[in-house]
Amino acid sequence: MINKQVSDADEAIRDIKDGNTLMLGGFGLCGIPENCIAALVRKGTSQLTCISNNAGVDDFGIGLLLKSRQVKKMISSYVGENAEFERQLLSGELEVELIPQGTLATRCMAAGYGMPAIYTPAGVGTEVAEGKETRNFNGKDYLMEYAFEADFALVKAWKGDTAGNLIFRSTSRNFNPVMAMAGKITIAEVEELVQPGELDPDHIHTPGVYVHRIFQGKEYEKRIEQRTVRSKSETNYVG
Amino acid sequence: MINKQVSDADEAIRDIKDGNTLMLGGFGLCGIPENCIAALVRKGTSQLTCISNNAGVDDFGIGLLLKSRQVKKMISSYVGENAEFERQLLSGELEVELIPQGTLATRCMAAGYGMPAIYTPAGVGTEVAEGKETRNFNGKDYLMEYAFEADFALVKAWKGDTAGNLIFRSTSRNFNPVMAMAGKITIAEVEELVQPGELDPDHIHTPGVYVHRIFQGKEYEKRIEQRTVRSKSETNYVG
Amino acid sequence: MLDKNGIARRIAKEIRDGYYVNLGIGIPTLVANYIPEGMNIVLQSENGLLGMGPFPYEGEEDPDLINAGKQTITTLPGSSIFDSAMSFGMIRSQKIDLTILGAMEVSEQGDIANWKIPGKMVKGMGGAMDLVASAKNIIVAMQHINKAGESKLLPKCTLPLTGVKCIRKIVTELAVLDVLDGGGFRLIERAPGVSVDFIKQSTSGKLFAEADVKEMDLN
Amino acid sequence: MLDKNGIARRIAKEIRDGYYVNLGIGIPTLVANYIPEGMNIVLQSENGLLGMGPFPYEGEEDPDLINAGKQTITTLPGSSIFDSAMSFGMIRSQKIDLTILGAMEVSEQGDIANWKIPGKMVKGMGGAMDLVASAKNIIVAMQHINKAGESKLLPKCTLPLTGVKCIRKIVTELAVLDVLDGGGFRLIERAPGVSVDFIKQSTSGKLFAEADVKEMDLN
Repeated sequence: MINKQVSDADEAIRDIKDGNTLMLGGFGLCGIPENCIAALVRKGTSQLTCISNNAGVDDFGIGLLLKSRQVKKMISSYVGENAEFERQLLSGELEVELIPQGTLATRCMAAGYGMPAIYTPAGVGTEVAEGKETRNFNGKDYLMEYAFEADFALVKAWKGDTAGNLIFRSTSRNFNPVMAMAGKITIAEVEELVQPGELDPDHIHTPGVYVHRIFQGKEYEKRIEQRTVRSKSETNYVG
Repeated sequence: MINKQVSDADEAIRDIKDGNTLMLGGFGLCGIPENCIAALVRKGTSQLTCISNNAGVDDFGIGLLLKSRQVKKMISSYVGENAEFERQLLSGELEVELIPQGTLATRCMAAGYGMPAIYTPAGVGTEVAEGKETRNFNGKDYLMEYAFEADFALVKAWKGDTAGNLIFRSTSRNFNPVMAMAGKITIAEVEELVQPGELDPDHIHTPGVYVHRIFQGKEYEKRIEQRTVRSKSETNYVG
Repeated sequence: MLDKNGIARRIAKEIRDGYYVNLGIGIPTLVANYIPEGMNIVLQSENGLLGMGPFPYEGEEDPDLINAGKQTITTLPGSSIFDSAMSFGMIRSQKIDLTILGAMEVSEQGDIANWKIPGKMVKGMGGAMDLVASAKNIIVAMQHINKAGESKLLPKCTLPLTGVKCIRKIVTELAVLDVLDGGGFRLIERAPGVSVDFIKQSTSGKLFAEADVKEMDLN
Repeated sequence: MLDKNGIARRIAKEIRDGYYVNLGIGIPTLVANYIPEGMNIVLQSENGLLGMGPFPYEGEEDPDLINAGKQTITTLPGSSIFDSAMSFGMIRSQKIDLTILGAMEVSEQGDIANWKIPGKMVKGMGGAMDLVASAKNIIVAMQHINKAGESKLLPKCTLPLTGVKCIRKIVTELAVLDVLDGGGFRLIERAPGVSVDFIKQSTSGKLFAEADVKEMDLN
């Protein structure tokens, strides 16, 4: 097997440059590459374009990169929950491109599958369709959307091996596998890094061929955005 | 959960009709829906269009449907190893459409992902491109290929639960997951059918939403097409 | 007139045994509380889960297990996890039987606006544009009139659109309405104690109503 | 002149440490036997496996574990399994560093024909069209001349094409050749004991050859 292991986040992101386009996995704060984001803050790389479903919160996730003014542009589907984001957006310091969540996921997947463009009905007839080619198939209109290009994809998995194979845990999977496939260079941080042979080949979500660098992250905070619970007596889904 | 269990192959395929289009999972004889094929032979349904990477061998797999003259048309990427197939093809009894293997897989996936068409470079400049739209993206030519429609998809998994969730074993996965996503009605046969909760949600390859009927198959033959082995002293990959 | 729970309760009656359902944020989330016992329903969360269960018990929250509203949740026996591309793949390929979501405005053509108010901070459309463009069966849970008494069921949406000609059924605090193929709302049921006349006044889009419209049965 | 194993041995020298490689059926399969010990190479099998290992020991064959040639094989520590769509996805997105496959004809433009002979039973292109259209680095293993002594390196292919302008390097029983960007074959190496003149006679496509062409080093 080919050994993709690097020592830590700082080594993994060593060649990310000002102005690069990054994909960052995660949904809200769930499954985000915490160690890579921290290393980017340390490195101070700026003028970044970040493709990520969300933009973190004020003091965590991509919010940390926003706070230190490292982000030039966000490409996301939903960016609430972030006052600093709002301030930079309104002041014109930050560019934002909002795209439908399924379109975001599928444009990443398209890159990983070598498909230059895909068709989706999402956004037909709305401002998302402006300037885009619309095409009718079987009586229904679709937009043509291009595959995403990214210099680096930063993803977070639960387990990985040194050959780059990744296994995700629960809904922290989200955008991580599709972004892992799409990066020109894909960097994976994992909670547990094991030797080749320790992961069942049938259970691997992202084959190692898509991963260029891997390291075992540390001190995962895994912050919960909306802690919702029920008491033992409750039967309701939601309070 | 929604219970998708049916008693056996005969019940599962009860409403497959003459002239239907079927997808059949498997690569060669690996991972084919043996029980459903046997039931189709018993039922005698004819004039079938079969989308399957291969066409089986003379006395097994789709070869059994060919022998009983139930197939009108095969859509495949490779159809060797079958004398009866060759006879029917040369006599004009059987129509065959050959398409590149990746195009076959991706056209199934496109259906499962609600994408009406995909772009692939496979076949550009060859007879496969005849009558198809060619489009240039970033300096490279691609063919537009349409999503596949199929009345039924017949797939074989290793384990499944009554909610329709499927787990495949080793390379018997092949076309099964993409076809499972593409059938208007998807029928899964499994070696072991378990109750919901017995499969780890993180290990499920095909979520139950894609599967309409499931049953535990029996008497799997799992025939090997090319038995290649090495002696204990050999280090070579191939003899 | 219905409160939020009443709207959720009425919508729950549209759910059939064996449905896969996607619930949006807000009132739609409440619908889960009113699914009849014994009915087999699977809830999809578009961040990558089929078979969403209730909130975890205190102390059992798992940061890796959330729904599309970023709330901690649980799985159920038979749940499955998948990535975002497959999640929207199953939405686009219409494997989800019913989508329930909120709206700021709906037009008599079935257009919906629910993501952006000019002049206000825009948070984004999330998965809403994918859901409305793809779902075969959408129910909108919304307020019929705003606080000033102005109708939100309009001849044409005034806000930026989320999707066009996609809404077929609406449940509000006042009524259940269908959107007709040729355009226009058709009054199907009125909320307890609400008159047909009041619904007419409260609907600025074209409204078709029989003289006698039955009251909702919420049980 | 090289035999099949000689061609495979020469091609193996093109493999670099850290390559992901897809090997076609026939001579390309033999290349695996000549990968230098200690070199880390991962073989992809397009039916859905990265990390193809050697044939199983007698009695250990697993019918669920085959390669694209339908032969029983094994996995290795670090192998991964995936479906056919992802397999060709990684091929199309050029994650595979090197593809080695056979050919019946190659033209001086880099066109390849390897799937169909008019008048003969056609078995199909399998994954060959996907591989040649997508791979960034393809080596063709083929016979330079047929049994009648006729060249298979042609100005134009006579057989139905598998792909156009995609081949950059060819290894035959006589020589190693590059296909030039502007068209034409360039002789890089000659097989042991084979003269440049004989290679010239055996190549009906345009051939560029220095007077002095080095002999292959097969060690």
